[in-house]
Amino acid sequence: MSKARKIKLWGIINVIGYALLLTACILFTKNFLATGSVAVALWGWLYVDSLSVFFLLTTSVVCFAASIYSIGYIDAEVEAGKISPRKAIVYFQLFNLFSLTMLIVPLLNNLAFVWIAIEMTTLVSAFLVGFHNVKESIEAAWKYIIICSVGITFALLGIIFFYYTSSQNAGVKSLDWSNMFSGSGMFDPKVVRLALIFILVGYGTKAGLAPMHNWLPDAHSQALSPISGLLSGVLIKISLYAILRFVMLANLSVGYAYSAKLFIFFGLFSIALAGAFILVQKDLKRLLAYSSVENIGLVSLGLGFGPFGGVFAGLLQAFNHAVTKALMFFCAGEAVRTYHTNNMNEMRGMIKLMPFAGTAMFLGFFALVGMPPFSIFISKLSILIAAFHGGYYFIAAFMLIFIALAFAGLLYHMSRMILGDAPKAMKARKESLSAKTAFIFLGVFILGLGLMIPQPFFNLLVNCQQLILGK
Amino acid sequence: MTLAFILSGFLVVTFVLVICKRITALIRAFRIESVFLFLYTLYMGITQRHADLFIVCGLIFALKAVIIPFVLLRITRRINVEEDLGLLVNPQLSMVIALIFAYLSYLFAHKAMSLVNLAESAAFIVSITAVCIGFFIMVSRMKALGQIIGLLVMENGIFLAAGSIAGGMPFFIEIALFFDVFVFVVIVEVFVYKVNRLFTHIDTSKMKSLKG
Amino acid sequence: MFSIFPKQLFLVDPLAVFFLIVIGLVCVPSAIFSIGYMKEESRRKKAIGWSLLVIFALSMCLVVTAGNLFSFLVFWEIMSLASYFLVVSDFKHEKSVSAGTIYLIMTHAGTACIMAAFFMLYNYAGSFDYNALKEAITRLPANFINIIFLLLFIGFATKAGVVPFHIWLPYAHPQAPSHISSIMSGVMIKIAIYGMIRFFITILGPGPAWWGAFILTFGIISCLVGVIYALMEHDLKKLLAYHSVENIGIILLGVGTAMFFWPLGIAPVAALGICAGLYHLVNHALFKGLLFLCSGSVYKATGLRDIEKMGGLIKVMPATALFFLIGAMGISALPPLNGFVSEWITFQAFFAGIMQAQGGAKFFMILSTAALALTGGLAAACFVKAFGISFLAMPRSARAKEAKEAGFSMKAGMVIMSGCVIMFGIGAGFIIPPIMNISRGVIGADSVRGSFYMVSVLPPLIAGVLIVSGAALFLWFKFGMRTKQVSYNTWDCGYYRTDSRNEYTATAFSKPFRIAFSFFLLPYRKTEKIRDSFYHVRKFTYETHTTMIFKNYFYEPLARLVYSAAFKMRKLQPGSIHLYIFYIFITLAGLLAFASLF
Amino acid sequence: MTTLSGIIFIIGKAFLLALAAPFVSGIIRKTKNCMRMRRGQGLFQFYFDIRKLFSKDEVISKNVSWIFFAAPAVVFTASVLALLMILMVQPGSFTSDGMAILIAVFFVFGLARFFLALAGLDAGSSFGGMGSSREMFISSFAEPAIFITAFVLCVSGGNSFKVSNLLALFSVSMAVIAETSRIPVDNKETHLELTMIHEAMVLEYSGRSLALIELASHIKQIVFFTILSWYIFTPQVPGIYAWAIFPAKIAAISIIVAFVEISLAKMRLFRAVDFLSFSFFIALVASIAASLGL
Repeated sequence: MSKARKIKLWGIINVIGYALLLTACILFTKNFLATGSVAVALWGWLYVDSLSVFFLLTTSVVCFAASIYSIGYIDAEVEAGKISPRKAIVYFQLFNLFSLTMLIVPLLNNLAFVWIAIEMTTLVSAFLVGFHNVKESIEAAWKYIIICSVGITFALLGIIFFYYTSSQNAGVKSLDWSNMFSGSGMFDPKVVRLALIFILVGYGTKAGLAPMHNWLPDAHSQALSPISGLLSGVLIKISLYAILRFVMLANLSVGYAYSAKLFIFFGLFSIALAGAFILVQKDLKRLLAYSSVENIGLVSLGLGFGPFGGVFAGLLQAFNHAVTKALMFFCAGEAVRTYHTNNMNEMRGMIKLMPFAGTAMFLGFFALVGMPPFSIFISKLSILIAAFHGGYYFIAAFMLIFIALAFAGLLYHMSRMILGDAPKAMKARKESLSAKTAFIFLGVFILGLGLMIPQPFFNLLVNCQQLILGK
Repeated sequence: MTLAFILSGFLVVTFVLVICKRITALIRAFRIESVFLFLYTLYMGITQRHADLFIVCGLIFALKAVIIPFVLLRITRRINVEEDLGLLVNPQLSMVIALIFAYLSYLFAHKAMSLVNLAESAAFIVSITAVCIGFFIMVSRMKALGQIIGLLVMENGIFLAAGSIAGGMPFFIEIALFFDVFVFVVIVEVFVYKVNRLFTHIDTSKMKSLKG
Repeated sequence: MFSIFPKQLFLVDPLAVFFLIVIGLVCVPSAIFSIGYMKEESRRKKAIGWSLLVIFALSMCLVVTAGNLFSFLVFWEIMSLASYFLVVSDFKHEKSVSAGTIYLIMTHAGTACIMAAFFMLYNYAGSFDYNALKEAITRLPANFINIIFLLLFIGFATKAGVVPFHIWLPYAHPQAPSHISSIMSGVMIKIAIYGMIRFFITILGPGPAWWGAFILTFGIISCLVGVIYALMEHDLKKLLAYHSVENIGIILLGVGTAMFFWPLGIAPVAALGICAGLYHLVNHALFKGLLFLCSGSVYKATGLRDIEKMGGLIKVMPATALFFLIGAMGISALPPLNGFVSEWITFQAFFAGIMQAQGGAKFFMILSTAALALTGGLAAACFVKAFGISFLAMPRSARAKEAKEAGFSMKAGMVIMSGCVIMFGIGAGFIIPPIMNISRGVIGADSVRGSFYMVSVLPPLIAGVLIVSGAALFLWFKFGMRTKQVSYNTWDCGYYRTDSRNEYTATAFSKPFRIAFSFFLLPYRKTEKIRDSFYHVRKFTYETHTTMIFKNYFYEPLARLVYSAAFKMRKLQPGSIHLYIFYIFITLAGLLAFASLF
Repeated sequence: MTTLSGIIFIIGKAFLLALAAPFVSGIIRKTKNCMRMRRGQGLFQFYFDIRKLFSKDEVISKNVSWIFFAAPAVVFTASVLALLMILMVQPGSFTSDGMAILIAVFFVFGLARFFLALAGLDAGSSFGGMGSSREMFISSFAEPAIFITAFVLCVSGGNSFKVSNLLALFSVSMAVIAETSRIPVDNKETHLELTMIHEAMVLEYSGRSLALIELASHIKQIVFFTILSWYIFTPQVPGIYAWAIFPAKIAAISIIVAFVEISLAKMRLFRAVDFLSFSFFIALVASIAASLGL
């Protein structure tokens, strides 16, 4: 079997695998919602409630899309001689490992194991970030590993504090979430407050909340495009999942209001910073990365406005952003391949050179900034409504200003890149079938959720909201 | 008494880390610190009569005092780096900062956590100081190895903290965390080699091509 | 109690129907026009253009019939988006792209304000439905209503192109294809006026009287600034775009009068104000649509938008010239066409206001009157320039000389609109009663009576006299006189050869105005002499420009400020990993130190 | 029945006034000449001029379009229309209808001006363009004052003992001087290329078209003088005597205008703006006075 065909086969097997996974996930969700119970399996090692299901679903959707996109992407990279065939197979192995670590996080019951799984996602994806083995990518990978590890070490300290109060005050000498949760009413509020700060800063680093976000643009811009999609779409959300678990633990002792304030602080900081950086960005993938910072900020704000319907909105935003940003990164991958540069100043007339990807990117951009009829419009609006409903008028005002700033920056860059006259020397090129399929697959989610939220999904989010708020 | 001896030893070695100017010295100091951590765990195991703790302390010794320093020293040998750690903050000032950290840790333990048990709080203060100093090493040392060791020192501090206030983590989790640390070191080793190959140095303060 | 799912999906009251009619009146002829206008485009482009057009028109219809804030917002955004795509439909040109960008950024900023206001309302009403809102108004604290008013005003004013939020309008409207400019200028910006009437009057109203004064002030500023800029403009479509700013100002004068007098308890005047505003709104939609179509026809025939290069088009494109003249007469408020009627009613509203108001209000009305009078005069001057320079005299370029008349469908579109312009003038007697009905519905009182009698009688009278006397004079001249007509060169003071280069230019035409308004326009000139020797100048170039005050002294500094601030912020991320780790620690330490605050 | 007789009455009056219009110009010219110690032409000279023009052949530029031919007719008709319309207004008791008509009169003059300005541009000569530009310029600045003073008139009812009315009269006189192309804004008597405004615009016209335009400008003048006359002692003179005293008022206005013309020098174009702005501010003061009830 020739190398090229072998690579393709790998890719296709991957896709089939993820398709099965996705189907399983959806069926599981359906089943789960029907019974409505919390599942504890494997002698308490696994713990699945609505929140886990939600993140599982997000992960599997984006992973599936990335696996589709990978076929054509890797194929073209191998053809262009950027990746050796041997390395292409390594790519698929790492891809699977990465997905596995991310998929396992929401399923684990033990919080320390969750921590380890998240650390593993960093370590595995570091290879994918530094995949090209050039100076920039290795630099990015190094920063990625070190910064995220520092962050996550602080999170470990936070876990220990939780464990301390759990064992000391509640008498639960276990890090199993289900056990800890049952005793969480007796936690010492003083310790929980401190611990939650450690958790938020620690996992927040991984989630890309400003000002701990600095690894994010580097890693996203240097990773292979399908991986950038995964990083931005899922990885940072997975850390958010971990944060939410602790927030739920803290609910009974310090109340949700405390976590909400922290969320608002980080959220506002993130969107403010991201807005500014978006405005002066030159690198396409960094631009998208900062947009991820902005969006994680929005999710965080949504969670901050939690008691007023914000959790629902925030989680919806998380899902929508995962899907949309994956699309944008895939499109960016196509663009980078066409223009052989990440520099936006050299990209013009994308819609002429690559009609499908260009159009997808344009629409994706409008979806990303929250234009109807796309899905982020709904979630962004819900976050805003929650903000106003909660009486956070000033925060909402700042939010609107920063969103507008980010919008202006993105629009400026995107319209110049996508429209305009293409450089004379370049010829239009066809996108691969796999890329198109991935775009369409993601597009269905973007548009579909914008038009209507299916009842099961809605119920799932409502369940999550109740879980997180502790009702 | 024994505990006081172990803790003060741990603290002193941690301060020594701050004034190390050479990479190998730093690694060796880290090794000694790990030995103190081992002693602490051993002490806890003896006093608490917990069989699990003995396994844990064996692992600490094997991993932190033997394997990891060995791996790190192997790196220094292989990539032939200069010994100089590259200090962004000179040892004197570093010492002052380390003392400030110690004081802040004391404040943190007493004011924020309101620990009352003397033994418990002493260990906790030392552990938080170690975390801070580990962080400080990461921030103020240019070489990549300095950052790795900084992180490991932070982790040591956290292990100490876990032991001090929570009486050690559940057994399986400790094992898993060791595994994690091990994997981390191995992977980082790979990256240090890559950095060295591409940049011909491991000075992370010069890795600034990705900005803004 | 709180639900984002509205119960009241649609609200089709007379006001909404009125706007639906306006949309139809402009969109249908524009669509017919576009058949001819887009004839040479590729099939693909045609398909995209048409579908966007349909989406655009449909979204506008849905905005005005929306019965709750949520669907209003959704369709409002879709309307902006569709129009953005239409603006950048000529996407190869950097100009279109940047025009689109400015447009969408401004719109987005405006929409953000609208959103804020909507959600504040929602917060109190607990529902998005208009009915529920109206009930909830009484529960709102006064300063809240005022903030909501200001936010909504900024939002709608941005879309409507009210000065100083008009900055996008002269860029975006000219860049769109002409039939789209016609819809954008004719209808889209009116949707914002719909928003104002709907929210300020039917839902929030009657607010305090200062709202009305506020709107009137902006109306005065808009109509004057719009027309002054228009006078300076030589790009035909840009000129028309600035006139949209002006006419929005005039519409606001009507609406503002209503908002001013309603809370004062003088409802009949208020009703008259609404009536004037709405009438001018539909009129502006008609003649501005028509003018944009004509400019499209000219652009199609000559490829020109600069009127300095046109000239003499009346001979090669007689039909387009006639339609343009009708539009120009309409917009210059010349009797008996429609612009005259609505400006006339506006003046009458002012008059009624002066007679009934007390003290300061009276003076305010007088100022509005003066502003409107000045605007009218300047607008007429501007259209003398626009029509005279581009259509009359000799062609100033080869392209203008070789122009061909527009095709059938384009003419059809223009005919329909010119017909409407004439009908809405002469047939004012038939148009006024339904509009009065609407204003009665909005304000809840009958408008001042009496003057409408003249409104319905005078325009047909004037038209009749003009036609009869015109015909009589024509017949007399043709058959009743024995004198001859001799054709000869234009009087040239004895100069041996006059050609198009001797003609009066648009720049020259507007020079008196430029000097008179120099305090606002801040004109400057650039001259460049290329000399062979001290005595002989081989080439002399002369440029004159005006300073765009709002752009140069507000928007650009603002943009620069934001940009430079953002650029400075980049230094926060210099690539140093040590610094990044430090950030984490600082955040942690800071949060721990201030944990008690949270 | 009353409507019909009213219409006939108005048309009759309009006919008389139109007939008298050149005579008013004659009075002004004669007065000026007297004051210049010249004999000058007779009072009826303008009638002869117009008759002469009607019987002359026309020279028409090759460049012109139908606008050029339509303009004289439109201008003439509009002037006549304006004349008819102001006769529909009852001076002294302004109803909203009367006010509406008064406003409409200004719009009708706007129509005339618009076409004349277009005709000025039509031939493609620089003079015509210059004239059009200046005419539009001057008139647009005269307009605000005219509108405001019209409102003052409504409030004061033309009572000459009211401050507001006097101020308004002063202001509107200035505006009327501009509108009727009189010194110091324009000068009808000269054809010096660089200073003329109205005359530059009609430079290409000759023969019967010129005759119509001349006639129209006479009519326009009498319309404005009529409006001016409403500011003078309107309530003091009861309705029955009003028409008797009307010719005297017009004659007085004519003579005063002649005095003004003879005693002032023509202004530069941009000084004319100052002149009109001054008139506008006086009008504003008048309006404030009116709103205070003075």
